Amino acid sequence: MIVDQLRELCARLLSEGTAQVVIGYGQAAPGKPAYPVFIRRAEDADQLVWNDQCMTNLAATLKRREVKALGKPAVIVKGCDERALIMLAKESQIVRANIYVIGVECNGAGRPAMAKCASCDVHVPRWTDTVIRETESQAAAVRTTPSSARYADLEAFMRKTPEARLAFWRAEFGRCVKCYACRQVCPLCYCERCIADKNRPCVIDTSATPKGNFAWHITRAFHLAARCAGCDECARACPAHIDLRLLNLALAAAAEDHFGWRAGMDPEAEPPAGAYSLKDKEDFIG
Amino acid sequence: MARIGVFTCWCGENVARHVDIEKVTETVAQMPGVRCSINYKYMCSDPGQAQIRDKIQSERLTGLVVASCSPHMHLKTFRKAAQTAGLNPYLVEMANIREHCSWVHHNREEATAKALDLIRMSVEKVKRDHELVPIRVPLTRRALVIGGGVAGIQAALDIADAGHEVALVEREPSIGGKMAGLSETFPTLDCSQCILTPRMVEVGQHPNIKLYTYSEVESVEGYVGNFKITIRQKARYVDMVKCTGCGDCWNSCPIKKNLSEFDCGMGFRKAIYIPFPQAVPARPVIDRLACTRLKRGTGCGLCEKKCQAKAINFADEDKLVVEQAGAVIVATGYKLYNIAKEQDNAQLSGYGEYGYGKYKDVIDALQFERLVSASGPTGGEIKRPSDGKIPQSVVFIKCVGSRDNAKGLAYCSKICCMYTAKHTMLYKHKTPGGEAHVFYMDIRAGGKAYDEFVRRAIEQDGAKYYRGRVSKITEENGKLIVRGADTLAGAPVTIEADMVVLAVAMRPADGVHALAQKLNVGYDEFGFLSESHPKLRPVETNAAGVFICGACHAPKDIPEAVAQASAAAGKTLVMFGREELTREPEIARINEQTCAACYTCVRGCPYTAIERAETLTPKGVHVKYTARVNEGLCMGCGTCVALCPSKSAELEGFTEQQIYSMVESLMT
Amino acid sequence: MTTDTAIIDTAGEIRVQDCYQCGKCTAGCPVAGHMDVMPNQIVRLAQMGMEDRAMLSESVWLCVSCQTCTTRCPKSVDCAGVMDAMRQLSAGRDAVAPAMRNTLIFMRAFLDNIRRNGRLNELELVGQFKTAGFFSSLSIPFLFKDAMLGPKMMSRRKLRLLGKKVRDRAIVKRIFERCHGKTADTPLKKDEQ
Amino acid sequence: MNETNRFEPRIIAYVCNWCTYLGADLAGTNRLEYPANVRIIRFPCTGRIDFNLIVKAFEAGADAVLVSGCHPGDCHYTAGNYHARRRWMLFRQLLDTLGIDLNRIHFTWISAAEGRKWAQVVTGITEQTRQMGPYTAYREIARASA
Amino acid sequence: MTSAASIGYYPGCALHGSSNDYEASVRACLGALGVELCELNDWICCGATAAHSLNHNLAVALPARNLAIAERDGVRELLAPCPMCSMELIRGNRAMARDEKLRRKMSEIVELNIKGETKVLNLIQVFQGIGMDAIKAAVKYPLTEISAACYYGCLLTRPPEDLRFDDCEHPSSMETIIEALGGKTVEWNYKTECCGAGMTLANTDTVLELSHKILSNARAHGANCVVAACPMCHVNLDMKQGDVERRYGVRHGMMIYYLSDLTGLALGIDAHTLGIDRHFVVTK
Repeated sequence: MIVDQLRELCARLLSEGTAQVVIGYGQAAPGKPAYPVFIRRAEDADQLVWNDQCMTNLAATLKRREVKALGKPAVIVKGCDERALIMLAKESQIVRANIYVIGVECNGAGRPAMAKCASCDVHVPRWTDTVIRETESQAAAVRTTPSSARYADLEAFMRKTPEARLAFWRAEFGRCVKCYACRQVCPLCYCERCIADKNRPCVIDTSATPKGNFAWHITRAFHLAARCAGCDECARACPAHIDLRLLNLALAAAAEDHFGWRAGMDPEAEPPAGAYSLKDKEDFIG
Repeated sequence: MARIGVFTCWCGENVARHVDIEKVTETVAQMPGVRCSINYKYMCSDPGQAQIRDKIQSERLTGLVVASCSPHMHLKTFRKAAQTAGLNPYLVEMANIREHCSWVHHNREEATAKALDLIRMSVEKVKRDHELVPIRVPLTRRALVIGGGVAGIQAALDIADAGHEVALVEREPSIGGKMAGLSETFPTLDCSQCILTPRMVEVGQHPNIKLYTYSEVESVEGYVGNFKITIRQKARYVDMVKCTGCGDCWNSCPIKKNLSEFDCGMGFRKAIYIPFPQAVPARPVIDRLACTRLKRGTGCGLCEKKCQAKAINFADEDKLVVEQAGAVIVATGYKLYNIAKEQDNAQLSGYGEYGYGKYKDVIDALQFERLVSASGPTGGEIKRPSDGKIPQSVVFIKCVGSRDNAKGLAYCSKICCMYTAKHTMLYKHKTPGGEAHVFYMDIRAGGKAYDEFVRRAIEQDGAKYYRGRVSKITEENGKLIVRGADTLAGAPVTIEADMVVLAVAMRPADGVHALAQKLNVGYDEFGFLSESHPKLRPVETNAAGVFICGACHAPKDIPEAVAQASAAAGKTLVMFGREELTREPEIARINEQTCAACYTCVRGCPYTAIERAETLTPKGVHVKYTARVNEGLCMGCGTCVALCPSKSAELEGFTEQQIYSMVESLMT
Repeated sequence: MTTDTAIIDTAGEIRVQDCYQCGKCTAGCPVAGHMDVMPNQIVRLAQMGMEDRAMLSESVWLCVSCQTCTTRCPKSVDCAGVMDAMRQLSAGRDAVAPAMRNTLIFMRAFLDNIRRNGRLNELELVGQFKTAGFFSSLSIPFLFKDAMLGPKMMSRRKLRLLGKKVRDRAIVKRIFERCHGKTADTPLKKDEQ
Repeated sequence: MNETNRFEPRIIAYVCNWCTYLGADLAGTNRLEYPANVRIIRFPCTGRIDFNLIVKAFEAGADAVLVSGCHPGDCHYTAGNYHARRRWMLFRQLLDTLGIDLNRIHFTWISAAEGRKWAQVVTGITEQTRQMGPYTAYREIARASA
Repeated sequence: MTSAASIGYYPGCALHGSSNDYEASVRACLGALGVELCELNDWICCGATAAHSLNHNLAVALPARNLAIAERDGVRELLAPCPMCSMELIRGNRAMARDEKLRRKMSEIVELNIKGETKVLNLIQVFQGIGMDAIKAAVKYPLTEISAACYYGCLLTRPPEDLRFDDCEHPSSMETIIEALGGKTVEWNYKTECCGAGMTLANTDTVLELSHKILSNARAHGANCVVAACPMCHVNLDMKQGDVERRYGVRHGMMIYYLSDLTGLALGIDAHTLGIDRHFVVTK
């Protein structure tokens, strides 16, 4: 069982001093969504759980000041979470050597499985210190899914007319209460002061009105352009069930289309955000 | 509380014809924060400026808007006026109601409405301007010249003669560059070495010049006025101080069959050698790949035994030296398109049809220079490489690689027409009865006495010129069968030649890209370094304090390279003539408190002006990581502002607050 | 722009204006020595819109389509393609250098042979060519020039009297029809494509 | 607004100081007349122009936005326009997904020598926007803030 | 490609006609090397020089029909031993790849959909696919007597941007094969010069002159035979050799082999099966 291996590893890491805190999943009751737990003593290792409720992207916890204060972390990641971890390293937010990464094979989280799982192609994390797999003889760590599968929902959405799309978003954003849960759970929203909280000038209207909500969601999505690692935590966290995944997909598709880039897939690749190429497309520029 | 003065200019009839000046003046007076609104016929005239100065003082203005022409026309004028009256010049904005309004919109109502909008935006902007002072940058009055060819030599001597110190870095064991290997020079046919070697000696002996030969630039830090350059001095295995250059070592070295770089592979040198007799410094170097001792760790060592000065040091290692300089001059020169099969660039495909490096008697132009040179491997006798016979018929082919899009190089190498004419002359002079055939596409001989020179080759020396390219060269019975065309006669031409000389394209020297990246200098698609402006700033680059000259910039001949070198030296001296450098203060700054240290700005800055830094407490305790703008490097483009997700980057003169208030001022 | 230049365009977008007349095509052409107008001059004529002169040259029919010119062209001008285009013009208007008539006749016979059979029937082609060529040149020696080869080839089982034909010959005819309307060698105009 | 009660679009142009601003200056010097609907905001470089400014322009009631700078290779700051190009390439995709009318956002390269192009571009955008009518969709979004 | 592979086969008119000796040897020697040839179903002529000289549309449509058949039948690699056919097929493919409209138009004209997925190979590429080691291992009678001038002709290595199997100006792949078969090769100058190709009948004089140059140069460089991989080269150098000799008053007596002939001989296949007895110039 994976959970036994996890607990054993957790206890060992803490007792050997490899890590000062193990960030993993805990659960109040079977079937309830798992939440992050921060285990600092080997004897607490049995608080860890591993099941299909472990949806949270724990990479997002690393940005928090209070977590940083706990000392060197060991963090449990799924394939999708690992992509965020790689992006954090690319953006100088973490130093890979200072984190112990426990990869766990995942073949779908959530019940029913989250939308992202259908086209998942990193079932076994690769950028890890240890990997725990279901069985040894599983299929390859990376299964390539055609990009059409990844963006199928987007493509279907884009078949609507622009007017219908705008109407859709007006309805979606109309529900937004500006709780910023999307920002809070995003592993890559690590700014010390979010632009949404900036005044003088006030770039984004802070009120939860269409004006402020459009400005916020445009900004959130675009700040993650070619960076979003596709964990979909924003969409899951949204109390208003705004389809934020669709916006993330749009920019992911653009990044893959233009630069052949998928955020967090290759720790060696140079990110296209903040860079340029002389060959960039400019058919839209007159 | 803002006290803004708005000064609307009629520009004679230019503005007043289409813009209702009175209405503008009255409306503007009601705008919030506007203390006074006046108009005048010519704001830029002395009485106009006097009014501005008076109002600044009498109304204690905190900002100034001049609604007149383009800021490109008069912003400096009005800033100066403000400064004279005691107002910080960066508290001046212009509303362009002439070029952008009265000159292009002739409906009076519309033009007046637009003028008001433009002024309203400027008022909002100026309210949020900050007082700025020009940035002062200390200046090191020392220059670094990279490349010791004729361009580098000229630049170094010019600066040194003006009394400033120069560090000259040369990759090869001796300075002199390509020119040192040339035979005679067009259009005068004076001996290349005769004119160059005295200059080389001058460099070697100049008290202001510090020579680093067999050295390369390892890294560059800093910015204009304050560069810190690390130089790698490659292990020479010869103590430059002890060595007297007597020659006992190379005379005794038994490893003889090493192709001489100086002779372009046409001759040989020893494992310990000086590249050529007039080398500066006249100190040998050991080829670590050829020397028995250095290859095996034991054995030979004959040179060490023979050296009475005890200058041989087999334990020598590369050394890193740091030099400070206020300006850098790049003069790294060129190399030739490779006629051997393997190309260093995937876009270049080589000349299979000319036999690649297959036929020994197909040589390139620099090899021919060595063959004709009195100091060359044949002592100046033109003997062909394969069997040493004197070729009775030589074919010269121009535009090999140059102007050949299919082979990857679209440009003209500029000097080949001239040196090919020279080659035919030298060959004809040395080989009575010999035939010189030239295949050319165009003869480009613009220059003082240049065309006359080419005509002389044709008319007096009897070189045969065919207007056409060569399609294929094959070898048969010791002859090279050259199949070309004479497009003027409208016929294919086949010539049986004893030797073929290819005027191959000039390309930037190896390693220049890495160097350009270290210096933050741009280069074009062919790898030639980019000047700042093709007409008006031909030796400057977009990296402040870095100048270029010679063939690293584009193919050019000796006089042009020398002229450009003197220009680069002149630009350097202009800089050195100042007490300190001042730079425009409208640059970026980072709010270190809110910076999340994602370093997107660091990656994106076109000037590498943003650095990774740490915020420390006064006692030096780490608080956080942050990005930080180097004031010496920032040019104020603002790319970092747009890239920064938390808007921790800000650009003076174009702050977020200013721009947003301008946009919002348009909301009605 | 005339229809004539349009044909050059359809023939693979040949950028004749890129040619800077270096003559490398002429230099490498294996048959330039026999040509009345050099390959580079053919391109020049095309460049200047003087196709009429180019297509009347013997050269366009002497070209053996070996691609040497195209392969080595420093400006990547498809010189061999220009030759093709000129031949198409020349054939389309039936304006052919008299000495080259046979080549056109041969090619027409060749295509006609394929149109009917789907594949080449060599014996039939020789027959067609010789008959057509005879009527056009009325030359007895021409008729028998290669006649001696026939029996030799037969004896080596190299000529088959009944070549294997294509089963679906109707599609071949349809392809021909769609490609050129009525006559066997009129190229499509651009707008018909 | 003129008396015929024709809809006069409001167009905000974000331009760089070194190419397009000078191009617009040249249009003036050459007295090339064009519609007065455009309001220029000058930036040092297109690299400075953030996507939030486009949103802001619509919030401010713009019916169309023009962003214009130096042609590739001509940037006064070497590469600012390349950064801008990549930014707009992605941003358009986002706006398209949101159903924001891409005919309201225009990108051009206009050099200091292209006064005529500036006049033509502004004329073209003004006419096109006139035909499309006011950008009510975004005005509604912006107005609903009250 | 493994040695027990099966590839598509487009013989072309020549190999089904006067160059049936070439077909015989291609089939025999590839069979012996374990490559099964699946002849393209109901293939039609590629159009050759006549099509691209007279009708650009046909010059694309005829190859397109064959490529479409290949795609329909799932043929991924198609051997066209005749370089003319091979070039026409490649050029057809390229024209359609460059121009999406043309591709769709052609799909209509030939009544089959074309995506452009078939890779056209010449004989040398197939040998390279088999691998020199496998060929060496299969040799029974090394070609010790052979001193060959390898003749690529004009089309085999062109267009170079599509055919990257060898150096276009100084090819050596055929030499590598002959040497793998135990033979010797000579360095000579006319490897890629044209012999007049399809102009044999239409323009005999040119063909004779070019062929004469080629044969003379091969002989001058000490070759005792010429190896070709093109039916037209073979016709011009072999069938027309008698005419060349008469015209120029010389005696060449040069054996002209197909590459597959020599391969077959080395593999132990008899000359009759290989069709060598159908050549005009016979072994002395």
